[in-house]
Amino acid sequence: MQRIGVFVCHCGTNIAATVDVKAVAEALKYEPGVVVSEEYQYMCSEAGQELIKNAIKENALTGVVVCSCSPRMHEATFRKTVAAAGLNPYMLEIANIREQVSWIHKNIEEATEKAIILGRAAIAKVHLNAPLTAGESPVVKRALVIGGGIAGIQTALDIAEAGFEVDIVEKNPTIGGKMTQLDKTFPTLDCAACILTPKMVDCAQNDKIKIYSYSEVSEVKGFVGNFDVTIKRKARYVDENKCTGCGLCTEKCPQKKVPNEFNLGLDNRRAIYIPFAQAVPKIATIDADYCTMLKSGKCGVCSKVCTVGAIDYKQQDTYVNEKYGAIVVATGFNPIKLDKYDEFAYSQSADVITSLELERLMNAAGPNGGTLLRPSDKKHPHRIAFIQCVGSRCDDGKGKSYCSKICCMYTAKHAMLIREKYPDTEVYVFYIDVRTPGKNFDEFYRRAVEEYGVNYIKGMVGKVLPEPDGTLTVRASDLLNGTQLNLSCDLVVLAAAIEPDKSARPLATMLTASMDTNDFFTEAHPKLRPVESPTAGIFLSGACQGPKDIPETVSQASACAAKVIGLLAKNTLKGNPCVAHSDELLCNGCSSCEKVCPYGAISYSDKEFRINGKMVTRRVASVNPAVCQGCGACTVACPSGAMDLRGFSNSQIMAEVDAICKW
Amino acid sequence: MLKIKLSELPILFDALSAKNKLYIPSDTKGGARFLPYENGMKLTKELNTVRSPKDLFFPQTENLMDFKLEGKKIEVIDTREECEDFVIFGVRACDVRSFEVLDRVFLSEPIDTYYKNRREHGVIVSLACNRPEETCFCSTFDIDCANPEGDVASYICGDEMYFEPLTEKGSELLLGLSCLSEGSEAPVYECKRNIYEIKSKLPLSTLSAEKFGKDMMEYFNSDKWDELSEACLGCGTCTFVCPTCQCYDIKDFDTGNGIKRFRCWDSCMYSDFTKMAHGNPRVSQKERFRQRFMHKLVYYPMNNDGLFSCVGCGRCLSKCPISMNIVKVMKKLGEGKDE
Amino acid sequence: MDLKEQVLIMSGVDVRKCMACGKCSGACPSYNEMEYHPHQFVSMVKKGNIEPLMKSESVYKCLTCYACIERCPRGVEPAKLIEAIRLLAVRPQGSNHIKADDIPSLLDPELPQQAIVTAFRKYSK
Amino acid sequence: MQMVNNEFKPKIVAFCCNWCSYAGADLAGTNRLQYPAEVKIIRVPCSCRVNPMFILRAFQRGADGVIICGCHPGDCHYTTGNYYARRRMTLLFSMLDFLGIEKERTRLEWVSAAEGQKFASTMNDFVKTVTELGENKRLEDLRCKK
Amino acid sequence: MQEMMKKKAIELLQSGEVARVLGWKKGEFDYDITPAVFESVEEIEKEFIYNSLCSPNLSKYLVKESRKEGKTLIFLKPCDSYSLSQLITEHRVIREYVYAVGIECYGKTDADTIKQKGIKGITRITENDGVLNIETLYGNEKVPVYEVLRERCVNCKSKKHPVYDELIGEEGEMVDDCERFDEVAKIEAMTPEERFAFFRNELSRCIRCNACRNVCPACTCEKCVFDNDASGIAQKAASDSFEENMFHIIRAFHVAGRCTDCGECSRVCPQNIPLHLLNRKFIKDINELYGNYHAGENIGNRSPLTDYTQNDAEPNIVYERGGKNNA
Repeated sequence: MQRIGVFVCHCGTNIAATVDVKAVAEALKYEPGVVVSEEYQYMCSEAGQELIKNAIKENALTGVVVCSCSPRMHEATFRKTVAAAGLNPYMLEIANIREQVSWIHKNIEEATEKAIILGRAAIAKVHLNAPLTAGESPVVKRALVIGGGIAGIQTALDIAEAGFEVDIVEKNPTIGGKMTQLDKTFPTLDCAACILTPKMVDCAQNDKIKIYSYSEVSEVKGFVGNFDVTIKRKARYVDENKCTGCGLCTEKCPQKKVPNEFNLGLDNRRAIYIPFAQAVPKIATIDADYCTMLKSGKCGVCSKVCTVGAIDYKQQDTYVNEKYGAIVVATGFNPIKLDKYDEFAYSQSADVITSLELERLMNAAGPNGGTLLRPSDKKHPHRIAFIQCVGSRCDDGKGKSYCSKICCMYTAKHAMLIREKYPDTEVYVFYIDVRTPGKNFDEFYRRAVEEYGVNYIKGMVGKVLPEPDGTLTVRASDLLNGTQLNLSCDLVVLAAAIEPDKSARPLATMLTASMDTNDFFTEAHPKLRPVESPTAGIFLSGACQGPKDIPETVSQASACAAKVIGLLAKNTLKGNPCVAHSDELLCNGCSSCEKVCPYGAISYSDKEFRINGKMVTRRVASVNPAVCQGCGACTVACPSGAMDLRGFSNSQIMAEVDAICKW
Repeated sequence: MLKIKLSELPILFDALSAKNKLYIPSDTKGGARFLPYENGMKLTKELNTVRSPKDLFFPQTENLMDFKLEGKKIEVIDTREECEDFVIFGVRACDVRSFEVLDRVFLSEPIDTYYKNRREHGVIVSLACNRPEETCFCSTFDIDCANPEGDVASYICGDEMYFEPLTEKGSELLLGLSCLSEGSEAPVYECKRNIYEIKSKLPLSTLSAEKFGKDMMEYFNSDKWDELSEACLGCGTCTFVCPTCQCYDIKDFDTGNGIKRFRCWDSCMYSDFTKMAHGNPRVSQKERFRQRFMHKLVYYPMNNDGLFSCVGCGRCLSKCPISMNIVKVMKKLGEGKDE
Repeated sequence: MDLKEQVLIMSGVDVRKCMACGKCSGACPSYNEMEYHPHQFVSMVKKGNIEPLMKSESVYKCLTCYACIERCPRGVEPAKLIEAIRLLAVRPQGSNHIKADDIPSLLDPELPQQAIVTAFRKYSK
Repeated sequence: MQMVNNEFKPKIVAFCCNWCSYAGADLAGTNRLQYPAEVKIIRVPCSCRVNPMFILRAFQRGADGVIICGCHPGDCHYTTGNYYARRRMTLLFSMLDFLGIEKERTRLEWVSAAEGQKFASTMNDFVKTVTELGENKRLEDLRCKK
Repeated sequence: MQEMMKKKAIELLQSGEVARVLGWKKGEFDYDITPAVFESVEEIEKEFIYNSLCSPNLSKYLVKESRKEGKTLIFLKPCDSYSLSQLITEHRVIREYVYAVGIECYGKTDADTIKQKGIKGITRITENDGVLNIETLYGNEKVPVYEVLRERCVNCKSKKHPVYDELIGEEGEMVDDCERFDEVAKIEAMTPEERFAFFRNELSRCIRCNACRNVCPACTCEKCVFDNDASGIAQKAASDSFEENMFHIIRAFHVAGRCTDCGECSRVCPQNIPLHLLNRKFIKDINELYGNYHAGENIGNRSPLTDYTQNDAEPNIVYERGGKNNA
């Protein structure tokens, strides 16, 4: 029999106003096992906690019930309190008589009665509580960053700076991500490459950082502090250790008709290529889809011109196994496909382009060497229309319901840059709202309007009509003037919504990290834990968590690094002791539990048991307490009742049910 | 001898049930069963019920007493009540004998007052078996299904039913039942003669229990138990349909508003039967299986003047899911005993 | 029931979903014919300002081409609103604007089929 | 079941997952959204922890309705728990219905941590439904009656 | 058939390929056939039997037998082999220690079914060309087997063997037009009051002998929750209607998605409770809600209750479909 102490909190008047706390304490005094029952103004205050501690010591309590606010609020506080008095912290149960009683009921009699019943349920449960000790597991002092864009790069650099090893896995041949494709950055208008490429080089040169380029994560096992990750290194048919990045092969390759993804298909590259001049690592990669040698076995030009013999047509995908203490997701974003937006004629006219395509057209390393020319006839455009919110803020099932956040700013940037470089070009921006919060952001937008004479028109474009003469008629309503415009333009730029990279969803499944309906990773808490996933040991960096611009991405990346460093700095981790465990004598070895475990925490082994004097070998389940997160799915899947959950055992829950239904 | 036309049986049943609670074997979807008589209920045509009439003296579950927890105090509440008089109609000879087997257990010191209470208030009207079946072997245990015991014996002869009071209780029951008229004994003799004729043709009529009731260790150590028990599922069907099995378990049930201490039938075939601090003393199904038959054929008669605790009703023969039964056990164990 | 409520019930449109982007009016082929434009219908219904709309010729200028419904990023469906307001205006007038017997003489072989169907929808009671 | 002034007050057991629904109930409390005191909450880590045994047990002990609340599908803290709960409860409820036991006495609802309002209205609605059904007679244990 | 099986058993036993044979053994009468383990040729020659009365499903015995030294030969009717396959999936039977011989089956009968036709006092049953010659104390009867088939055989779901090492006789197919869910559908169509009354009438007869559980090839728990005092729901006898419901609901739930619908539960029930209806209800629901699933059809299948899709039906589908809704 436990010796139980009951402590009823007034919470000032929060509870006491609608619950007769004295009556509650009095009623619970006569429950079996209760040796002391007291009430106090604020149990969570120092004096209140002292009261509990003293009562534990004076009455040699073995269990404590606190009737107070939600356990989500103060369970941790009171666990520490009872632990300080020498009790196991899990010998505590909380009856939630604030959120579930005093705050929702008005009738004092009714509320008091309910509070007593909840108190009884907690007492019934604590009778069956057992001391629990959290298991400890060591932390592997190495982090994995998935995605080598600016977010991943910044996180990796910061972690490495703190002295921990970091690996970056990047699915493309080079790190750098979307930012490498940008021309200038807002609000300072400095060139993206100038600020990004030094960081890429830092990554390559940092001896704590290892870059797995042209690689993907293919399997993740394990748990916080001890992830076991398999990385697939895709065959690039070039020996990374031999290739010097001289680029000779990329000039000699006879296959010239490969759409260049770096320039978004606005020009072509060869079948063997280095994405761009500052690529890190600067190693050539053969595109197996286009390489004649790989497809038909005839060619071999690159191999012939390579002076170091780096070309290896027989290269296979290889797999690397590595252990990590923490995993950072930095999978980034992509503009959405616009095939559902026929009204903007994106697929009908080459002169309707996305903003990212415009970045390439304006970039000195882009297809036109930095001169803005229309894709269709390479002529200088004299009137350009920018259309905002294409696919953003859409509730119609075609686009995204959220605001993509970065478009207003980059459009202002584009408009400004165009007006500066080509003053004879008229620029119109069709907007719904201009959203430019941020340091120096609104000023930036105003400059576009006031200094650069960009025409901002409130009103959405209803249709873009490609005309026979090669111009584009943009039909929009000018809401402020109450007119419908039919504007003849040379170039239309669409601010396409951004969405998480397609690789994020399968990755989330591997990591058992949750996602929202838009496939953005969910943070552990939207305000207080924005860079952590609810899955322990998984951290979020950059746009994989939600749309972000570069300044925001970089600050989140560093915040994320700080969290990772905090984890890696620990030698061991304390687990949650409320985990499943299997009664091996009851276990049938049927594998039902294993099939429903989302963490792979259950394994089977043949064990010898002495049953009725005979040695019997049986297949039984065992739970790895460090991996188990304590959901309890296995306990219901188990027909024999061999699986039970500590802290929420079958008997504990049934005792609560009994106590609640009793009166 | 008193008699009544079969067609007028409902009048008798109404008269009997007006005075006492009356149980008659009647048909249900699950076979015949002793049911409290209600107007319009018909006597079954089946030879016997699936569950034996022991239910009525020794029910499957029975509340023994209550406890009340008030704060930290425990109060014991005696829930016993005096049983009202009742009549069981149409009990077969084998089942009548089963009451003797149960009596020897429950009515010897210390007396089981719950059982005694019911036994004292129950009147048994037995019924001779006109159409015994192949599973019957009551004669093995010297039971005569043509001459059933009980308080009143009854016989169905043609379209009439005859009654013969055998005890004072029985005479009392039949007293003043105006629906009954005097009848001659001749039809009853004819009925018995017919029964004997069929009995001699029963396939198990030659089964003998002579070899049992002794040689305890020899039977106990027989190597035939392995083979006999190998298919046993360890269910309790045989036990629960058996008219003489009398083992029970006592359990407490916490209702939330107090404790109910009840007993319920238990089966020696179960792995948790007679569980002790160290577990079940009979660890394998073979041992449990052996226990049941050793008890029926050896231990019980050795302790009870040679009375076997099997009455040959044949219920286990027809209900065992895997068709293992006491007849097979007797035959197998008996093999080679003569030589 | 006030007019606004009637319009909302008849049309099944949730005007609160409108984010005032003006894409409906940007897409409307009858824009210049109309006194009140599709986005104004939405905004005026939202304010409960129904009567001017009922009186306006605009309700008959709408072609019911559904371009606004097709294009609206929030699924507001302005054309259904206009339709509802038109019905509200037409119903009390008591008789059909066009009778079935009159149709053959009005038919123009160039007239698109949809226009005929639309006419029935719009000009019958 | 209890009668207060001859008015039937059902007993309702609500199993709430710790991460979403229990937090949703907390939010209902924080926002002072009223729902009947007949509802008593049992905190479980996840809706998948709810064993059919618990539900039957509650009915045995006198509950008139049992509701299970978990995270919305796709939002489970443990990723997949509520998907299993959904299948289990669907089949269990269907079986109870098959046996002629009022299906309205059992319910599974998805309530997120942000849905205090939904929690309160769900509970109000459920209590109303069960009150209309009256006392649980078909799945009662007479021994447990007072 | 019997002779071919005997020959096969003797051949494998003599060659040492198998150490024992699981089959059916003659009883006292012609109908009381017992599952048996044969270890010698003599036993097989003397006592091995196979005919239309060999109802018991032998696969559950393998839980024990496959843990003995050497292989066990088992004869499997199609429905039994589904059970075996499911047991292998659940690691309850070790495949390597089993030599499975599939045998064709045209349906089985048993004494209970024959007696329910009013044929009593049976002294001898012989079978000839699908007709049973029944001699009784009260006269002789001729009954074609198909007239006394057990319900599960009338509604046979499959004549295929999902697992075997060898076949005797022809391999069949799944039965397409199987009407096994008709009875369930009929009950579903009743009002809740009628359903309640129906099942009260059935389940109230339960004597908790546990025959259904102990014979069930899906109920192979080392210790059943109902026997385990620590489980909180242990019960030895159903002392009231709640406990009757409890036992059967939980048992059906525990075997849901694993039950192969072999029908043994209903066969062995001494009170003739149609227990298979509960299991079939689950199978029917699973088929309708989560796609057709046949437990035991493939070794290693994931049962529907240990699986999910993101778009599964919500439980309120129960409120919306089927049955009359007048509660």
